[in-house]
Amino acid sequence: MNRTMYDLIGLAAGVCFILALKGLSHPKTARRGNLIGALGATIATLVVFAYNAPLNNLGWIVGAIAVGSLIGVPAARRVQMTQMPQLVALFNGVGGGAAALVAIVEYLALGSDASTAVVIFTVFTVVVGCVSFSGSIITFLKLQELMTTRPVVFPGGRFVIAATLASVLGVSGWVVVALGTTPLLILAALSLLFGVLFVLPVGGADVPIVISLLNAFTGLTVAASGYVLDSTLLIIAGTLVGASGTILTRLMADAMGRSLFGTLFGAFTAKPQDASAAGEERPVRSGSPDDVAILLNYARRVVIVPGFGLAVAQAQHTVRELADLMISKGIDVAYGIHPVAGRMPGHMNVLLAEANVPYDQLAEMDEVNPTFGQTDVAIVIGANDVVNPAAQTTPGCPIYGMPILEVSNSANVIFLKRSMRPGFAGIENELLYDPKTMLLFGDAKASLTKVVSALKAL
Amino acid sequence: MNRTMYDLIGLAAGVCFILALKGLSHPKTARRGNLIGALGATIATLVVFAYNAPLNNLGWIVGAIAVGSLIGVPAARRVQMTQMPQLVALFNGVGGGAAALVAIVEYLALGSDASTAVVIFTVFTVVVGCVSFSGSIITFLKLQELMTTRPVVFPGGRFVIAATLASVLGVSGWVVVALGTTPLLILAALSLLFGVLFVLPVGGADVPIVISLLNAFTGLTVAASGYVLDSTLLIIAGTLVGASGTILTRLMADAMGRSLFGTLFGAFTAKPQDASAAGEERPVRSGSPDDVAILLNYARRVVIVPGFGLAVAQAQHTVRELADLMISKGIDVAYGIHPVAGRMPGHMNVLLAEANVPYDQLAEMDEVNPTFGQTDVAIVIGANDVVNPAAQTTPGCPIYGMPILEVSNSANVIFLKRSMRPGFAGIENELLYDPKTMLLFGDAKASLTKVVSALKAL
Amino acid sequence: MDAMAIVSIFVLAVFVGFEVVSKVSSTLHTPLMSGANAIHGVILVGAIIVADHSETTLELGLSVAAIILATINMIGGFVVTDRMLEMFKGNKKGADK
Amino acid sequence: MDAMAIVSIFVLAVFVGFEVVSKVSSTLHTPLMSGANAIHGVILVGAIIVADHSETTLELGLSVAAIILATINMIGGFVVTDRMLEMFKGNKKGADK
Ligand SMILES: NC(=O)c1ccc[n+]([C@@H]2O[C@H](COP(=O)([O-])OP(=O)(O)OC[C@H]3O[C@@H](n4cnc5c(N)ncnc54)[C@H](OP(=O)(O)O)[C@@H]3O)[C@@H](O)[C@H]2O)c1
Ligand SMILES: NC(=O)c1ccc[n+]([C@@H]2O[C@H](COP(=O)([O-])OP(=O)(O)OC[C@H]3O[C@@H](n4cnc5c(N)ncnc54)[C@H](OP(=O)(O)O)[C@@H]3O)[C@@H](O)[C@H]2O)c1
Repeated sequence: MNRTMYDLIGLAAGVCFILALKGLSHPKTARRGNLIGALGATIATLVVFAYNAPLNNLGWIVGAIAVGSLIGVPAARRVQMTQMPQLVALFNGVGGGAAALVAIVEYLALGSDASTAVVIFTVFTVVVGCVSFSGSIITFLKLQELMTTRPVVFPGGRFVIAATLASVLGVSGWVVVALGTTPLLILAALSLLFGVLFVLPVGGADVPIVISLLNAFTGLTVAASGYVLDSTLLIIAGTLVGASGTILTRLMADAMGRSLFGTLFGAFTAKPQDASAAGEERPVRSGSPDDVAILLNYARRVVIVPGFGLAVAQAQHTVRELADLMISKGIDVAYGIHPVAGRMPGHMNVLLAEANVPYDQLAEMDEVNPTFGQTDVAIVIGANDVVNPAAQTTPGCPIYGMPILEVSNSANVIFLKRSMRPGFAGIENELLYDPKTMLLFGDAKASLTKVVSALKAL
Repeated sequence: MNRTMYDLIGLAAGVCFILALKGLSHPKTARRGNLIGALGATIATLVVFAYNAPLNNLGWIVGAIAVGSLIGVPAARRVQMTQMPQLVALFNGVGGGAAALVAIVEYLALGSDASTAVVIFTVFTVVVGCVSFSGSIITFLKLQELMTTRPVVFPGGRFVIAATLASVLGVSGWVVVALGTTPLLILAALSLLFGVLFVLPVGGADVPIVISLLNAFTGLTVAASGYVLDSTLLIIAGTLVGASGTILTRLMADAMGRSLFGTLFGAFTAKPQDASAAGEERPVRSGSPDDVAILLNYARRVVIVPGFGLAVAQAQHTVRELADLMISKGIDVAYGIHPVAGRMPGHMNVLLAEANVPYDQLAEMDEVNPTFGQTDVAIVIGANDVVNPAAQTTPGCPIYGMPILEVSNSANVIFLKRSMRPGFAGIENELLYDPKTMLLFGDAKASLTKVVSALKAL
Repeated sequence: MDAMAIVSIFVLAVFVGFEVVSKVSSTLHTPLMSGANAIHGVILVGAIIVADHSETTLELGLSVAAIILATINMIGGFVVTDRMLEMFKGNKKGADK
Repeated sequence: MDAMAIVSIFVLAVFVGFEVVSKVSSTLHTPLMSGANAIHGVILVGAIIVADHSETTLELGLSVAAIILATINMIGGFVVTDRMLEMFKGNKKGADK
């Protein structure tokens, strides 16, 4: 296969990626878009084999691909929906790692004849790839709740971070000037460290934003490798991801009502917060399934606010049962969907869609907020941060500024949760102590089942 | 100035053009977008001078630019709003002509060492440039009504066109193979002819669509010249215009309810039409300003349908006066705006905006059509095609398929026009003979003034 | 610049062109067309280049003609577009729609 | 390919990237991120190239590691994205919103 052919097919793959992103940004075409992307990736991979055939180390290469597939596919197939975001984070991390490794190999292979540009781009890839790798791992640990989801901030932390960044830049310069393996490895180590420090202070709602950002980073490293390896395809694909990732990061930040700047430089500005520890001893009003049933029975309008807990309890079908029952009793029922309820945007839509909840019962935040005034009961099922008044009242708390569902405007609020433990952002929710609030402790599914039968009984 | 610098500045100009199109497609940023485009063009021009300095024939070049400006600027400044579309057509034509001339010069200068690709692109530019030139001139004549706006079709016309196209392609091949001036000039002549034949059969509403198409063509020629002259800027700018122009053509066609295919290949498919000649002798119900005033006075809801005639009569202020008067009498008044009323999209919005008509009184076609049922009087001021039922009833008539304002659903229809002459598309309007229709003959402004005073008197 | 690069640039520019205007409201069709039309006036650059290279009087004559036409297209185009848009000032609110 | 071409391609690709996703609805943020994430898995191509060129065992080892990671990113990414989107099947109507 001649070079032109190779390049043209590469370009075709690039076009596939454009079409993929285009498709992915419209609900109707999203799935097809993803498949087109996969097609492009396949073409790109096959054509390398064809063009460079016969490849040296062919066995190793094929073997490695096999291993990668054997790890990646099952992971992607088995993962629970609730854990997809952290899996994406993980995938993004390994992508960054791959880019970094490729760059390191290029670096080792660099002749002294290498142009400065090439060296710079190589070093750039190593640094950003490593940051993306370690940073993504941390976000994974946070989302997987293998470590606290709250901002990890230690006194003077920001100086440590600044220092690390400075030394990364310094060593980069050194590595560019004086080609050498040791400095490169030091640089890689420093970059990994910086990635960790960069993400640690990020907490709660900002995590998905940071994933998206690191995703864009990885894209740029791919583009840079494309320059070094003289592959237009990698340049196009990488740049596409870098650009769209950046926009997407901004869009996400807006959707969650976060300042992107705050997120990015949170690392440098974050001060240790005294987010009150969960589970203090303060009186709360907890009720029985029957109490809840009675409240619901005499309500004219009820708004159901689902959250992450609903997904954990897999209670989507039960909640629908309850809703239908209430509707049959002539109660006006709506679901209040917060854009970031759950662990991924659209999480609740997806979850309730599984239970075939009629779409017109789902009300977005802006629609539903004005209606709480006329709502008799807001029943909050496994949600917490998205209804936490602290977002409006407590400057400096991790979710401050995030728009919330203002359930407190309704006559009664019912919380279904298992304990007094806080939610994702790890902060106390004053609303739980509000006199108009009633708590029904227990797993959402169990509680809902009880409520349903109690309501039937009435 | 070194090459890299030159290219980078060129790229910057290209980016300006992208931003220009981006801006132009949003009302708030449109004007700034246009200025950014102008900026890009200026940069592009200056940098050529700088890079190739000192230019040969500098005097000639500067002189020519001066002449061009002295022609273009006043034309653009003086033109009446109603004539802007044809001016745009004209500008597009000269652009195509310029591209063709440039290509001819390149062709003359071509050494025998020129690569086939270069030759092909040069010839392509000559052909398409000429088509765009002559075609645009025809559209200009049509819009300027220096010739009939109706499709010009002669028996067997489509075969002539097909033949011309064939010979254009044939000669192109010849010119590519055997470099020679005579064949090139023949080719140019044939292309000019084809442009004329291509546009002649296009009538009425399709004209602006064709302008947009020719505009896209010119863009492509510029891109081709960019390849020949090794100028990335020209390639980018030309391609941008080509691509956006194509989309825009489709959007326009949709807005006017025309099939793009029908428009493009209309030339080949168009059959001589028996669009009934204007002004037959058939009874119509014509009324006096007082009759109109009385009808309006006792109406609960009135819809005003402005058209090209309102612009001709410059009656926008008078119509507003009438509307305000009716509103003061408690009559519910709305303006029904057809997307292609007038001679350019948005023509009516612009016109009424001049008279500061409150925006909320302007109703788009889709909003207003369902309301005619509850409308007592639809007063059609200098509009014709956009309310012509033939668009729905008469297959094969030039405007067939164009969505219209269904004024005939309202209890009474009043037409303000000067005569029984048809509108732009040159076809009879049955509605004028409808018993529920009353005609008030005369210049729209004069008639409106009379109606206003009559209505005041009541 | 090698052919491949040009093809890539062309393809990408096509996508940019498509995407950028794909959401324009019908009110802006004419100004947008007019603006795009002005943009292809940059053929002026090409005209200048060939004028610079012209040896024969014929070539020069044609180039000069090309420059005149291109300038009309470019400058006239931007001016008329600006005038069209100026008319929208009236109803910003409308424009927002 | 000369530097200029690369810069042009980069700039244009940036615009395409921006434009293409700029209108995505918040429901699709996660799938879109996941899809884009899968796309940068094409670094696999790069990994294969360096593996092909590897002389030393160190280079080969690193390349092989890179290939494994890249494959996980690419294939895993597309599969998980597809699964996410599969879940939307439920409410096409919702999705349309
Ligand atoms: N949507 C996104 O894109 C996204 C991504 C990442 C992070 N986030 C963040 O995630 C949070 C989402 O807010 P949220 O209100 O939906 O969830 P949340 O704030 O995390 O609260 C979930 C609540 O559900 C309860 N819960 C857990 N398992 C339960 C079960 N089996 N039965 C009943 N209750 C259960 C928990 O209390 P108990 O433990 O006491 O039961 C917890 O209070 C926000 O902070 C958002 O920023 C969102
Ligand atoms: N909007 C665009 O983008 C665009 C562009 C090009 C073409 N077009 C086409 O233009 C047409 C627009 O339809 P339209 O209904 O607005 O206009 P029209 O169909 O051209 O009808 C205009 C009417 O106004 C009357 N008129 C002219 N001067 C007048 C005056 N001073 N006082 C009173 N009446 C006057 C004419 O009748 P009298 O002569 O008897 O007075 C004529 O019947 C459509 O066919 C459309 O496709 C639109």
